[in-house]
Amino acid sequence: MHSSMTQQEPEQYSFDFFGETAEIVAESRDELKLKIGQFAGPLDLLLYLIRQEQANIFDIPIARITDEYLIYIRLMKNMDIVVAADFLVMAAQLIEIKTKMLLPREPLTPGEDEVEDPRQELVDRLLEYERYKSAAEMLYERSTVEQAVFTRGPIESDDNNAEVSATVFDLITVFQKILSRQKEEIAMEIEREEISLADMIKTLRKRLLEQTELKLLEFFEEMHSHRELVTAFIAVLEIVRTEGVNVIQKNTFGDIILRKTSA
Amino acid sequence: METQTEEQIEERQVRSTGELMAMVEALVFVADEPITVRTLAEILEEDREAVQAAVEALRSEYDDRESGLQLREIAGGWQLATRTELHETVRKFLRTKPSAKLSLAALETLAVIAYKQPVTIPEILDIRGVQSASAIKTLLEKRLIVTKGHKETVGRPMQYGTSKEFLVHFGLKDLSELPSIEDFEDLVQ
Amino acid sequence: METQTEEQIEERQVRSTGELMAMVEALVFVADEPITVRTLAEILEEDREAVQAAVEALRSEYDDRESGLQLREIAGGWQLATRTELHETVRKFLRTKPSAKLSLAALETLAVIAYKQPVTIPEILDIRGVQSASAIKTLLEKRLIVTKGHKETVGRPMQYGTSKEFLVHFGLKDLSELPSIEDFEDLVQ
Repeated sequence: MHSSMTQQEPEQYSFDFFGETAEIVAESRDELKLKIGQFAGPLDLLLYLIRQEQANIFDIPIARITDEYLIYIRLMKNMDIVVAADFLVMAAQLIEIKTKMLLPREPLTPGEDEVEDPRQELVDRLLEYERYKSAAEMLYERSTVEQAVFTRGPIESDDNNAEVSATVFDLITVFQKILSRQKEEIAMEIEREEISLADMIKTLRKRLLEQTELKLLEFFEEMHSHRELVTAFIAVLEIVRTEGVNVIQKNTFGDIILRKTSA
Repeated sequence: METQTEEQIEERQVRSTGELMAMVEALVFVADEPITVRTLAEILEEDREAVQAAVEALRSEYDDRESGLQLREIAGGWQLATRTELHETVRKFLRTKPSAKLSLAALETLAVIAYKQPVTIPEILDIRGVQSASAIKTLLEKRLIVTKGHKETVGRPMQYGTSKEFLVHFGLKDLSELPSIEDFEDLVQ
Repeated sequence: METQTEEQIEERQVRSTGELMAMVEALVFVADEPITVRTLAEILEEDREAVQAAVEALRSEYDDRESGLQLREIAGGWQLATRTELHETVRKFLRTKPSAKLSLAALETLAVIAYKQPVTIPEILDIRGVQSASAIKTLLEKRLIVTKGHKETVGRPMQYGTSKEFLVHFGLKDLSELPSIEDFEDLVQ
């Protein structure tokens, strides 16, 4: 069956798929796009092509299937569909198998095991893949059945708050968001003018005039960065040392309060 | 009513009281608030009288078989609820139910502690950009984090790390099972 | 009933199967996810066997009276849910459409993970022949899969497995309920 292509040179492993015109005809570009887009991967596409050819999976007409596969990929490119690298990897493998098939086989010496068919590995992969494809269909059917079953509506005892029940994946995604937020803030920080100690003392003095009693923790919580926090802390020390301000703690673990002395 | 086609009438008449009761039961069950006979009648395309009869029959059925649930009329509608006598058992369950839920602030704080441990409160502030005091308290209460001694630096701040409960809660054998950022690099943009 | 003033043990012995069934029914109803026989036994301070028997009896009762609800075993626990046949009526009331389906790529990836777990991304690539990163991300977000620690091999890739949500979503008691992957052999040509 390989007689028609004995004259060919071994294929180069280059991916110049743009040279020929497309042979697959579709009603419209959109329809074609739809048809092509629906393949879950190169193995899915191969299975489709083999079925189209009504070929035996254990005896794949590799030259014909390879040609059709390449045409498909070229079409995908023409349709501006991003061709995943995996499709190109498979193209290279197909060409390699096709090339091996063209090489004359060494005659078998008696007792020697049969030389492995270059297609064998691909066939094994296709068979395995097809099993998982069937398993995926089974899951699809199960989920459809399951969608016909409903659980009870919320009742009083349910927590109807915005809390989340977390998984490890939530931990990592949340952490990543924090890190990128931090990066943005650092960038903003550079632009923002640093608050000087003098300004900080001025702010603190103004606050004490307004409130007479100021919870230290609340004041510190207003700070945007570690640096600001340090400046705020020094400002507090400074104002306590130089001005009529007392530091009060009403009980052992209570809030620390700044209060202007009435004197 | 006279304008209805024969088929419609026939289709409706096919439903037995039992079938109607089953439908009412399912609807009352999925509703998120007491459901009125009127609404039930509209959905089921049945007379209100027929629906009312089915509801009453269903209520008697729940009562007669001494079910743990009761169908009760409340705020003009019908609702399924646990039977009053069982409140102790129910309350006991709700109390012991492990609360796996965390607020976003607590989750963020936990993420920072998990990935940066041992870590101090000022360091967490640096990373999150907001105070985490109440989140830390929650996490300590839920025993998801523990103190890890003082950091030998100015002020000797307390350090925090994740607990054994943390591993159990997130189904991890040990901390090395915690995925790294690199693990999800290709997944999370 | 006269013995109720005595010790707790005696109080327990007083419970009839009917009473136990009522308690189980109330707890299954209140729980917001499938509740295990073990949890039920702990709350009720009863033998697991007794609780198991009560659960089975309750299930039969729901079936026998052709209730609109069913007591079903799912993800290792028990849950009350509407009967499949009533889905049209329920959906009409809830005004819901069948929820967004998983993409073909996500379903394939999920199938590989379900049968090969714990499995790494390169191993999934081997079988599917195509990158599965975005499918993995979707499945993680939908909580159908979870990370299962690193594989002790070059590069320590992350391993994935199915979650409890997976069992619930596909209506499975446990993973052993999945047909064996070899059974799909017949479908291949």
